[in-house]
Amino acid sequence: MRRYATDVYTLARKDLLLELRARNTVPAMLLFVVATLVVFHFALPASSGNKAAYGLLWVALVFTALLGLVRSFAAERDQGLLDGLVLAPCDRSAIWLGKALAMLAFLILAEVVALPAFSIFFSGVDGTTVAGVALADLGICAVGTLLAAMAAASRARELLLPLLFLPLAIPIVIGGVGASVVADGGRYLGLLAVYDGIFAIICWASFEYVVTE
Amino acid sequence: MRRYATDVYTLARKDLLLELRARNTVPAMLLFVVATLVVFHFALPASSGNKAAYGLLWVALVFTALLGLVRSFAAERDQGLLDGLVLAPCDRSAIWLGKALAMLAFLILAEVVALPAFSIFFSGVDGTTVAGVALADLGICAVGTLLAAMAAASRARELLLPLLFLPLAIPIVIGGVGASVVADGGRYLGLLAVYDGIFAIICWASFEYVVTE
Amino acid sequence: MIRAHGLSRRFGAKRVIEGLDLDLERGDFLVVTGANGSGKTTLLRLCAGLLAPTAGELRVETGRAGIGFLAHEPLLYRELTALENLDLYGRLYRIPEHRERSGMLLERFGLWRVRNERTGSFSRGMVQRLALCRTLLHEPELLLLDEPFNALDAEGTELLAGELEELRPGRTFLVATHDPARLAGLASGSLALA
Amino acid sequence: MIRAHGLSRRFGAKRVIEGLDLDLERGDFLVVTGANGSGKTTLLRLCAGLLAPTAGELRVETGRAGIGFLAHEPLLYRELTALENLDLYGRLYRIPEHRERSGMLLERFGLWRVRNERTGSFSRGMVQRLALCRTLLHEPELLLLDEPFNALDAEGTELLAGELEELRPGRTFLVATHDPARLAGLASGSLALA
Amino acid sequence: MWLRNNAVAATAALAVVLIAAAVALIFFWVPEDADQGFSQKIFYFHVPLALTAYACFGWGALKAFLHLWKRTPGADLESYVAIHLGVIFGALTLITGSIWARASWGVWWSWSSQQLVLFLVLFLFYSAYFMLRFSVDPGPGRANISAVYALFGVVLIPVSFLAIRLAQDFIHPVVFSSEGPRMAGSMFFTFCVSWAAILALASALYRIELAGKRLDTSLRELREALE
Ligand code: HEM
Ligand SMILES: Nc1ncnc2c1ncn2[C@@H]1O[C@H](COP(=O)(O)OP(=O)(O)OP(=O)(O)O)[C@@H](O)[C@H]1O
Ligand SMILES: Nc1ncnc2c1ncn2[C@@H]1O[C@H](COP(=O)(O)OP(=O)(O)OP(=O)(O)O)[C@@H](O)[C@H]1O
Ligand SMILES: [Mg+2]
Ligand SMILES: [Mg+2]
Repeated sequence: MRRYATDVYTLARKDLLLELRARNTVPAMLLFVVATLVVFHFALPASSGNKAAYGLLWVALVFTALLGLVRSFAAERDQGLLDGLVLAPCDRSAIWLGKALAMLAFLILAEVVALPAFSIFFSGVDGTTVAGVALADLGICAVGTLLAAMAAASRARELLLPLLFLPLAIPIVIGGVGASVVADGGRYLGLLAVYDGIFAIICWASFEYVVTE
Repeated sequence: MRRYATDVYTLARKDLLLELRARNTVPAMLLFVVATLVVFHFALPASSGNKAAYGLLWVALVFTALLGLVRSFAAERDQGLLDGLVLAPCDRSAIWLGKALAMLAFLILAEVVALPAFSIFFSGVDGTTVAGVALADLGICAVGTLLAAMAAASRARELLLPLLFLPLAIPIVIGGVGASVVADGGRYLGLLAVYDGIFAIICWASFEYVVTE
Repeated sequence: MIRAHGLSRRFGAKRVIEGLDLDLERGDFLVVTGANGSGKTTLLRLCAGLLAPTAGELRVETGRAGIGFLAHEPLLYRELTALENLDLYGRLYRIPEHRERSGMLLERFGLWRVRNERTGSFSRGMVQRLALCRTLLHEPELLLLDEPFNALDAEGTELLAGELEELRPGRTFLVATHDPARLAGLASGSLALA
Repeated sequence: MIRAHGLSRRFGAKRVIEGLDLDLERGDFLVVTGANGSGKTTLLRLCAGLLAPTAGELRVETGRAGIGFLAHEPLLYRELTALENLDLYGRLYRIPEHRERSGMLLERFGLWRVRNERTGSFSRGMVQRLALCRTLLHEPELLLLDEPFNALDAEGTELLAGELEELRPGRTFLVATHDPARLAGLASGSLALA
Repeated sequence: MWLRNNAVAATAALAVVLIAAAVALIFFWVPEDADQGFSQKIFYFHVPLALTAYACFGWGALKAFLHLWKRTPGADLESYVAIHLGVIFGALTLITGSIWARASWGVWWSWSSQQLVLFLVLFLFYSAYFMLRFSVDPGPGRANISAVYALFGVVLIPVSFLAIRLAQDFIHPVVFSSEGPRMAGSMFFTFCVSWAAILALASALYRIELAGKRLDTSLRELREALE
């Protein structure tokens, strides 16, 4: 058990290291968020209400998530590095968990910058929204990492990645947006939570088969 | 001149072929567009007028393009293939033009899906909007491709491109939103045209320096 | 150590390895030769468990922790330094004193000087040397080496030959190469794929 | 063909090539040797124009169309087939009969059978062979070959040696290698980097 | 002769003098603005800062162009330093501007003024310049890329301004209209002096930082030579 944890930690740390290695990520995030807000400012006439603003917020989140996912297994795929990890004696699911956690850290970092900025410039974000975002992050990372791994693992499967992600991602978006715009977002949060739970388990169990023959 | 054209054609065709094989750009773009439309569907109750809808449409388009641009030099970068193209006797700007055209094709494909869907769910898109989108596409692909080449040379890669691209995309957003929202969008179309013209020229002239030492 | 019976592997319609029988005892040193595209790498990947046989059976009598696989790709992160790469694998393989071993191997393969440089900036030979460090880091009992001498200069070749000499006793080797002559002294058997 | 005077290249603070003088006439065949990390690849990339000197001057008396560069990376698209790759380069180099030449080279390097397979599925040696085809496709007058024999089997080595023999007259060669002995017959001079 | 040798010291001295003069004029000579009162005095810093920032960006772009066109040695470094200064002055513009906004509009920041937002955009653009520069390995390649990006900047500025003029905004005042400055002569004089002061300051900083950078590169060379 502890070994599993340390493996996950090692792998996640490696990804974060890669993340921080080349560039100063935090300022980059800040710039990105502000730039996005400016774009929104020009896109959205002051008149249009909160809901539209929330829409933008979610567009931004989905974008960031996708951006993160496109690159999540990039290093491994380019250099056949998945072999290196698969050969290591640690449990394969640890690879998935490590990646997912690194992804999550990346997303949360972006949101920690984005949400306050959003609430300053547009409209305050209430508890349900934050909860929705958090739950959505979990789901996106869990599913997204698995699918990204499929892409990295073999060419044949790569074709499926985005096509699969579409139907899998939509419920997340619906749940999240619903939670933040609809009056009583509770139901949507429930939906998200269930979704996360189910898919986390499925991904955890099935990752091994994705990366091995 | 004809030689230049054939070079550009060859390079663009190569990118389309690659996309056909590996499919790692278009699906992601489509996914994103669809996701954003779903978000809008929730975020934009009938009350909030066209203006907001158009604003969101433009945000969606810009970010969709960005998502595609992030991947545009992936194949070359991963395998040091840019060297191969740079060594070829053809004018380096042809590499840029070829990529930009391929990118344009993907973007248009995404929009062929997005615009009708948008006009069904929200409000019909009029001529000026379409014209605006077309002009914006040109600018986005021209500038985006060059910036993507820069980002590919850096170690930050995917993360860097949005930072480079969004500030430069602001005039496009202003022009596009203006064109589709304001009564007489003519002026804004003019702005877009000017933008395209100027930046196309300097991208064309400066690409060589981006890919050579 | 490795028992293969009627081992076959195809890619699509393409038969790369067909009904191969193999029986490798602990301490054997098998040199695998064959033309380009004859299936050496495929065989090694099968033994490493990275590929599954399409037919026949294959038993490798050691856990993943006991296998050291030197592939064509160095399996190193370009963005990480030499030391960080070894550190990563050291932790994943749970090597008790992986820091010390990393230092020792880097020194032995002449990379100590550049231990803190990005692997992406290494020359091809330096990458190969680091890949060798990675393979030997956890003292595997079964070594699967795919063209280990590739891209090494004269000195590096000496170095590696000596290293193999030293590791030889008690360990099992499966080495794919294009000039078996260099390994003649060590080999206990050879397998020519066609 | 190539004139270098006080040629230097650094990467950051690291001095890789320092004050190198080189004078290569048309028809010369220079073998570049040196330990791993001594700067062979860097020198070739400088000559190919992929790197700019940080000091000194370098003149290469031929257009890009006249240069054939075999790098460490094969410079091939994994997603494209062998034929598609050659076709791409054939068009970019505007070779009049590039289709025919592609076929001829593929046949000569024993890849005709696999011409329509994804390069990504090739074995290392097959990739190297295809990279050689790519390099020779446009009949360059200046050949920059970085370890051309790398990953080739015995037959491939023969093949390439013969090919070089045939190309030798009238062309200029700059070949980096780790066993100069193999090129002894062809070399007109050698340069040892340190 | 002395001037050429001690250009740094000279410009620095000039900057000090001019700044002193400007401050004196602003606070002791020029009459207070009729409707805005004391807070209007920040105008004499705010606008010169903004214009100087533009000047720096322009200079950086010029150097970038020289690097690409003539391969002028050192042009890359100069361009970098100039843009660095530009970003600093830009930040100061934002700060003085928002202070002034607080004073006269009652808010720190107003999205309704496109002028402000577009300056913010330029600011973002040039911040990204650093991201780019620091995530590419140093060398000729980096010099080229930075230079091209710097050129984009000077193209972006006019295009952006064209964009604002389209989406007209009313809050942010326009003093320098086509028919010359719309303000009292004394104010204009003071403004010019303080602008000169800021410019002098900028060039002094520019030279100092350049000298510094050149110094430690040569120091590194020396150290290597000794090893
Ligand atoms: C964060 C807030 C602000 C920013 C970023 C900002 C930025 C700028 C910039 C970039 C310029 C020079 C460009 C130009 O001349 O068109 C400028 C000029 C000027 N600003 Fe501001 N400004 C800000 C707030 C203010 C405020 C609150 C006032 C006064 C109520 C003000 C008054 C002026 C004036 C009078 C000029 C000269 C007008 C002109 O050049 O046409 N600014 N500002
Ligand atoms: N993933 C794959 N998909 C399809 N074919 C493959 C794949 N991997 C290998 N092959 C084919 O299997 C054959 C053997 O490949 P392998 O890499 O094992 O050869 P090899 O003996 O290692 O050659 P080399 O000496 O060049 O390394 C080749 O014809 C190759 O095209
Ligand atoms: N892009 C780069 N950034 C930093 N250092 C580099 C870069 N490219 C090469 N180097 C350094 O330059 C030195 C020479 O590299 P080069 O590839 O020329 O060696 P080489 O002679 O080809 O070695 P090999 O025989 O292993 O191919 C190495 O120490 C390498 O670390
Ligand atoms: Mg092989
Ligand atoms: Mg080399």
